[in-house]
Amino acid sequence: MSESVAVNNAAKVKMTARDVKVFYGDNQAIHGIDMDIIENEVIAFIGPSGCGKSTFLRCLNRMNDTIDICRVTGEIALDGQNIYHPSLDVVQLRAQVGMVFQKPNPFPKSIYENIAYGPKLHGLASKKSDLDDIVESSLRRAGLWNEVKDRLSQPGTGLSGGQQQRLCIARSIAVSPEVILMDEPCSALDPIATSIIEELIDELKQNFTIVIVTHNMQQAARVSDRTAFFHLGNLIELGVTNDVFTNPKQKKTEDYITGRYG
Amino acid sequence: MSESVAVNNAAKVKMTARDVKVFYGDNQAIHGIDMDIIENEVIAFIGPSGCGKSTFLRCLNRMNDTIDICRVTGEIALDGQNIYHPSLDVVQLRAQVGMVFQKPNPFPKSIYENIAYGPKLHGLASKKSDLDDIVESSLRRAGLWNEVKDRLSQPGTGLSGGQQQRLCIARSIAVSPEVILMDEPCSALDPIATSIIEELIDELKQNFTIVIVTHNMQQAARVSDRTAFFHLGNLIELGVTNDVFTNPKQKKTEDYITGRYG
Amino acid sequence: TRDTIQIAGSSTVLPFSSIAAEEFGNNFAQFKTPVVGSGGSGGGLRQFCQGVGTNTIDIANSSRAIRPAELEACKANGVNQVVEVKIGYDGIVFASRVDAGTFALQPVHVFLAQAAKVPQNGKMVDNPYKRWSEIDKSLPDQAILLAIPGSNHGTREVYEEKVIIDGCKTLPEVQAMSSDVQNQFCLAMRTDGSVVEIAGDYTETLARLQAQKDAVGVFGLSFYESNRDRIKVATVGGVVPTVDNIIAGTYPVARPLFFYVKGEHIGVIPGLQQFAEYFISDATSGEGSPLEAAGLIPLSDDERAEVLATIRSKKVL
Amino acid sequence: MNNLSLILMLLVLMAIAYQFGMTRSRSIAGGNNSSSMHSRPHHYGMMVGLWAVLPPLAVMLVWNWLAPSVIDGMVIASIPAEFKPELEQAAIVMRRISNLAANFGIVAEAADWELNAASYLTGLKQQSALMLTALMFVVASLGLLLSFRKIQPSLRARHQVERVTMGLLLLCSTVAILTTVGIVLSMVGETLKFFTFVKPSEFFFGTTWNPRFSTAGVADGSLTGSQGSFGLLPLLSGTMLVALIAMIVAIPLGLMVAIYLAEYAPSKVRNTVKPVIEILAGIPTIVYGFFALVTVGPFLSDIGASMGLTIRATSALTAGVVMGIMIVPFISSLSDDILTQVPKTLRDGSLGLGATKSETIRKVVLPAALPGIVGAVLLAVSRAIGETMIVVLAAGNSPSVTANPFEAVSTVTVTIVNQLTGDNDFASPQSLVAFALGLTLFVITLLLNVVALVIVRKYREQYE
Amino acid sequence: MMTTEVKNLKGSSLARSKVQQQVINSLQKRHRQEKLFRGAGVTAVAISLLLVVLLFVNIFSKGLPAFWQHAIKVDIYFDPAVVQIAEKPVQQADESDNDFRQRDLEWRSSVGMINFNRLILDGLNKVIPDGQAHRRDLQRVVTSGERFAIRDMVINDPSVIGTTKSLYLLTDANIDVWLKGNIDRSLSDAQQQLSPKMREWVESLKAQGIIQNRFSFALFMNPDSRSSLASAGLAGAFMGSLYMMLVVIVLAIPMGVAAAIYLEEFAPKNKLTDLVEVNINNLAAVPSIVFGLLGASIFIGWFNLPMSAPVVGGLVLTLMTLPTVIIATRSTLKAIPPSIRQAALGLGASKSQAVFHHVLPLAIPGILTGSIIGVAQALGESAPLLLIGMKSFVASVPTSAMEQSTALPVQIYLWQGNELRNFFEARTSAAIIVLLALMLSLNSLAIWLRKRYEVRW
Ligand SMILES: Nc1ncnc2c1ncn2[C@@H]1O[C@H](COP(=O)(O)OP(=O)(O)OP(=O)(O)O)[C@@H](O)[C@H]1O
Ligand SMILES: Nc1ncnc2c1ncn2[C@@H]1O[C@H](COP(=O)(O)OP(=O)(O)OP(=O)(O)O)[C@@H](O)[C@H]1O
Ligand SMILES: [Mg+2]
Ligand SMILES: [Mg+2]
Repeated sequence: MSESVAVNNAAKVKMTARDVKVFYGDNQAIHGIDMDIIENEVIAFIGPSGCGKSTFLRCLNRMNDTIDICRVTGEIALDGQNIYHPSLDVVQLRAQVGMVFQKPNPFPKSIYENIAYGPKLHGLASKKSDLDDIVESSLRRAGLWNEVKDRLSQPGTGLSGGQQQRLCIARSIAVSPEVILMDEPCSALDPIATSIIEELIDELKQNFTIVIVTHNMQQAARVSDRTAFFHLGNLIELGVTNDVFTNPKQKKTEDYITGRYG
Repeated sequence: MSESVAVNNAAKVKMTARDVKVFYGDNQAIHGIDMDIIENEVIAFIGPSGCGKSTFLRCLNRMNDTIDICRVTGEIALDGQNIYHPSLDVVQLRAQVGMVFQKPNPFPKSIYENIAYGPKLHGLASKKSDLDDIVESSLRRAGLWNEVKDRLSQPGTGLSGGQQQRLCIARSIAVSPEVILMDEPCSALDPIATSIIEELIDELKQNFTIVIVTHNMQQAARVSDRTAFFHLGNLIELGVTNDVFTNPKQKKTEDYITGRYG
Repeated sequence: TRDTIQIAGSSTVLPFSSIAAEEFGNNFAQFKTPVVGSGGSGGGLRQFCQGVGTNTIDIANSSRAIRPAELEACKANGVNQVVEVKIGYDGIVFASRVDAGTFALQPVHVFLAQAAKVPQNGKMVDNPYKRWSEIDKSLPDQAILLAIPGSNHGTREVYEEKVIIDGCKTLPEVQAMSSDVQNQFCLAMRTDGSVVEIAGDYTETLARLQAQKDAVGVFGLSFYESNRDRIKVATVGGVVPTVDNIIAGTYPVARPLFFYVKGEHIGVIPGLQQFAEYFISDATSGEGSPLEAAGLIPLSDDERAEVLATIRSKKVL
Repeated sequence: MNNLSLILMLLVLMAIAYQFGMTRSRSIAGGNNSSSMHSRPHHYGMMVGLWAVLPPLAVMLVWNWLAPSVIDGMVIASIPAEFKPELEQAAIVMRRISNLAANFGIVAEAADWELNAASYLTGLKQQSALMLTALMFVVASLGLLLSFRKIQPSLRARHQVERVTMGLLLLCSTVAILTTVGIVLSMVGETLKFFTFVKPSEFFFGTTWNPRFSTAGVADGSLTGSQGSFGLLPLLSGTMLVALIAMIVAIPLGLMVAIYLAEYAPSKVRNTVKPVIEILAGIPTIVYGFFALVTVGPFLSDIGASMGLTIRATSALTAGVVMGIMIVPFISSLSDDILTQVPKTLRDGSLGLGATKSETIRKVVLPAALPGIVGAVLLAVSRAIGETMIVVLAAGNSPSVTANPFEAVSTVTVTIVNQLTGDNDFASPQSLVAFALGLTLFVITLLLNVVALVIVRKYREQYE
Repeated sequence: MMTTEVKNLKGSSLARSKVQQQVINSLQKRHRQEKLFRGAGVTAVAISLLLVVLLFVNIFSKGLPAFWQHAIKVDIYFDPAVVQIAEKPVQQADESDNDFRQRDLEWRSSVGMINFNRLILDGLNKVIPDGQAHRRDLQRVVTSGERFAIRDMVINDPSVIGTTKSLYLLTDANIDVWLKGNIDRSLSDAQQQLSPKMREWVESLKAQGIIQNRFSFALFMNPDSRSSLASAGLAGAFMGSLYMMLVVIVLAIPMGVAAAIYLEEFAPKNKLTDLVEVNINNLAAVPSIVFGLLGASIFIGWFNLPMSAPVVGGLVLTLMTLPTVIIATRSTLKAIPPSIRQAALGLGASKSQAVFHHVLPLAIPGILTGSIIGVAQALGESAPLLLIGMKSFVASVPTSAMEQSTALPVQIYLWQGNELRNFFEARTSAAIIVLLALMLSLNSLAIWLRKRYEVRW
């Protein structure tokens, strides 16, 4: 499979995964995946539900650590450094590799506090007004500002599904991580909100590296530079998005993309 | 707006809503909606995030009762009977009008128990084998059986996002309600799983009435007979799906459908 | 109806009452062993005076005589036949740790140790004494720390009447006062921590002595007898507290103990009368009896005969 | 038949009725198609069971409530005119008669008419019991039959059952209210009596507590007039001081234990440590008392001495510290359970933003769990305020108004116990003051709880 | 709008490395905080465990020796000349129960008249040669309660008369104290409880192995005793406490849970329920003795339940425990996410079905914790028992919850107040050990269940 990893030599590799296997108790969810993620690219993970996309994504910032029964083997590196090395600081890792979860999980706090939480933690704002700026710009970029600007002090849990999702996106970009992992960030969004997020992704990739899980092929085609297709815990194909969609190397990929799978 | 309600005279009206207003505390989320839902149709609700689709949907089986600050006025009837009438049995109502929530919320029990709960509750199975049959067929129809058949006794909360969503769909069809309210049932699903659910909806509409909230215009176009477009708590347009998508009466609808809105 | 005698009241009488009850149960196959509860004299009498019937107690133990107000309350609740039974005496001693100094106390010493103000050079001054030896050269040179019974204890009454007031009144300055001021003055206590009031039982006083070597505590005679290896008694007025000295009346600090029988229950609760008689029989509470061994100071023969007659005739208060 | 066996019979009846109802609903539904019925068979069974049992139970309660006074009236009426008591004496005469009827009284001393009345009373009581049994039987059968015949598809049996369930739940929560009413009632009379001896202003605002011995001087007239003073404030300040110290010890300790167990400890550690710490709640308080008096007190006093502080061996500090130890499990175990309830997604959200574990706990998990934790803490505070034995032994029993934790103090609860169970005359203010203290403490803690409720409301967070 | 965002982005792009730098800068401090926090947790657990250990060591070191007690081996000859009794009555076919009981009672009384002490003294004379010369001392070697044990042997089986039995009889409490070294042996005669003669006897008997330190079944089998201190046991108090706890478990837990469910899940949220909530919190602060007052007037005064009976004690303790269970349950119910309830309601479950099927099972661990703590508290409580006549000396073992009995904490209280400190200090601690053991065994099921029902999600 590592052949299929098309790495432009000029580009710098941001993250690498080598023979990553993940087990939930006795069940193996990921069967040895190798992958390079390149700096400032948008890479999309696609694949049928339950194939291990979220699981692999969570490996990249070690969120799997929080699941008791989950066990990860293999090696994953960020900027050449093994993130599973005991000496590594997970907190710093997670500040560098941010995450938007599949299920929106706003804190039971005010909308403002939801966004300000991260920057406060990392001491990114020294003044109240700096913080206000961060909150406003994050909400604006997630396309939520207009809807919530009058109710910043109301609980984030009282928002609609799509609003919560955008809140979580805003929350994660507020701390400016280097890599952003987005697990179906637009699943609850209407086309317009989706396009705002897609624009955001486009913008972000100037400076950041973005991994996005999506079920929406068009979306993957629109936003990503490269696409990885997962199936039953295996990485079937990884290539430049255009190639994968127009000229898949693997039969399975083709079947999936053309909707013949299942 | 009631003009825009295009009711085929031959068809029987299953649910009616008249001047429904919903308030969250002091905020008004729905500003007087009139609507008829016809028996055995699939009606899709579309509209930008936060426009009140879920809120209105929850009115239809009084799930809003569980939110303390939520207040509903106006009249909603099921088979001609006001569902907000004090003498009405909410429990029976909810058994008749089932719901799939926007955020998958499986019980922290086994997958089997998740599905079997409803049938047990309503006494739909007298024998263990009947129950097994219901569980299997529900899971099959939701396209989840193959993935979980070997782990029925494992907790439903340990499933992937899309699997949880399908679990919740299976759970709600297992009790065979007359009306099924689905709040973005495919948001976490890949195209194949989505098409299974869409087939399911097609199948269900032979006998049941289905209300579906979706952000996916194509999906709305594919599965629904009629489409309702919501905007800022108002019902802007309701009509036969084809008409709404190809020939919207309202400017706002057109803008939204063609992606010019925002 | 109930077939067990129910007793409650003074914790001083409790041990004696328990032994009597146990022996009674062992010796009379036809009666059950009475149940002996605590609760203090006041608590016992409160229950006693609640009324007549199976759900009220039959006997109240008391380390003091019943008060007129209590008797009134009894009558108001239909308890008209209150039979008073005196069972003996209780001696109260001062004791210190075996490894501390030996005390030969006079009542006035105790007064001077606990008073708020003491006369000095004709004036009343705040109590200046920190050590016993400052009060009297003959007393040990150790800090004053008196552990006296709390104001909820019957012992406190005896202590105040027989020791403090008596000691206080030996002072000429006090004698010069008018009688109502006298008591106020005598009973005022210093609050600098040299006197602690013990609300619990003698075990607590003992624990206090264990924690603080200098402490002098007030105990019952029987408690001291059982713990001679840990504490030693002080003489009061030169008299050693012994059973004989108390019977003879030479040791001043002693008080009578009682129990009260509910006349209405006699003949209804099986064995009530028999128990009362058994309790004050010479074999149970006379000289050489188990109760004497447990520390009860027996009645004189005349008293015993009188009390027995009271029970037999159900003479009510 | 006595009440207990009647109740047992009713239970048996209920089981039978349940079966009837269930079978009937099944047969009406026609075996398989039970969805035509409004409710499930067991609901119908329950409904019939309840109908068969609740009405006779109600009859029994009413009967037991009314019958005695009716019977009394009949007995009084039966007394020959010449002995008929005055109205106000009727109660005393009745008591005498019922004592005689219950064999409490010497028959030889009773007048003939009294004996007659007593035997009449006995007869009436037996009749009453018989009538009650018969009546209950009739009512039960009626209930069973009628409800049995009512079973039909549209009958909302589940509603009826649920309403009864709700009634039961409601009943259980009224037990707490009844307890309160009972407590207030059982204290208010004696409290009023106390205030006939002592002016309320002296009690509430007095700064000296020295009740003295109630009978001091009554025996020899010399000591009259030295009644003592009943100032509440020293006791109150002692209570607050001790409770405060206990909280200072228990809240940090308990919360940190809870946090460690819920968030950090491996489940093995947690499963052993938690029950072990709970033992602290079960050690009899007297043991703590002696532990405080013999071990902790001298220890603290030595520490104080080495730092140049004078700490009494028995002081508010000693009592507070030991009390704090006792209530640690109240906070730790309950909070631990509540913390584990907080959904994992919240933790994930915070960790995913690069928060450390402790930041997640402090800023997300704890606030989310706050309402529950406050409940646990309130429970612990309450326990601290209501505790006596430790304070008796460790606080020094020296009522004085002080904010110095190194001084000896006394508390309200201790004083209640002392005054109530001592050798005091029970009709004297020395003893009655216990009731006044109890009631006052009750009102004060009530106010504190109101304040706590208001504060909690303000900081409440909901998950979803 | 777009333009401002681009600008913002530029700003943040420049700031990006700065941001990470800031994160790294803040990290050291935050990790220190993390360590401190975690350290505080470990310390708190360590302190709590240390306290448990301290109390345990304290109690066990004192209490364990009391489980063994000195007994003297005596050959008792049931001398027919001393034990002269009629034949044990047997119920005749034509005899009514009452008549038989009467006859049996008379027979028992006649047995009670016999001087069983003589049998013991005769036996002792054989092992203590100079016993006759010191009769007073000899009387005190065996604790006085043993003669009733011998009487009961005869009553149970009259055929022992005429035989010789070798029995271990408990020695007097003071002998036990002396042999265990609980009294300073170097003290003068005046400060000793045993006479020099007796000390000499027991030393030599111990050396001969006639007096042995044996496991004391008496501690578990006997009820309390005041007249024969050495045979004082815990059986009565243990059974009393057990009955009371059964009442508490059966009543307080279901009632408390029911009340909590009502208040948290069903009651309308208004001023009235606020009042109830405040009221329940307040009940937890009521001094326990006040519950005794209440119990005395309600259960004994009104309902005419017997005094000193475990039922009443159990009821009073139920009232006292109720707030604990209610508050604990409510706290956990509050912490259960609403989505669970909604999921069930959405399937057509009624509110009560949603609660009983889904919410309650999730709350079980918290409920059990409340019960564990509540039961622990109730088991150790003695003050409220005072006013209902259970803070009592009771010399019998109850066979039902309606019979007079005392309770373990009361027994502990009575023993710790006993004058014979040297003997009862250890026995008090032994009683505490028994209480703790009872508590742990009552709670073990709850502890196990709690572990099982814990769900994390
Ligand atoms: N529990 C609540 N408390 C307060 N406001 C709420 C609550 N739920 C929804 N709202 C508000 O009501 C409005 C409508 O919300 P609703 O959930 O119906 O939107 P929606 O159309 O379903 O949006 P989405 O597509 O994002 O799910 C929104 O402005 C939302 O913020
Ligand atoms: N916490 C868990 N415990 C046990 N098994 C799990 C857990 N989370 C996921 N799995 C299993 O691991 C497999 C991969 O799950 P994952 O969540 O990675 O799927 P996914 O590709 O994200 O699917 P979806 O598109 O539905 O979100 C699935 O079979 C799932 O059931
Ligand atoms: Mg996923
Ligand atoms: Mg929605």
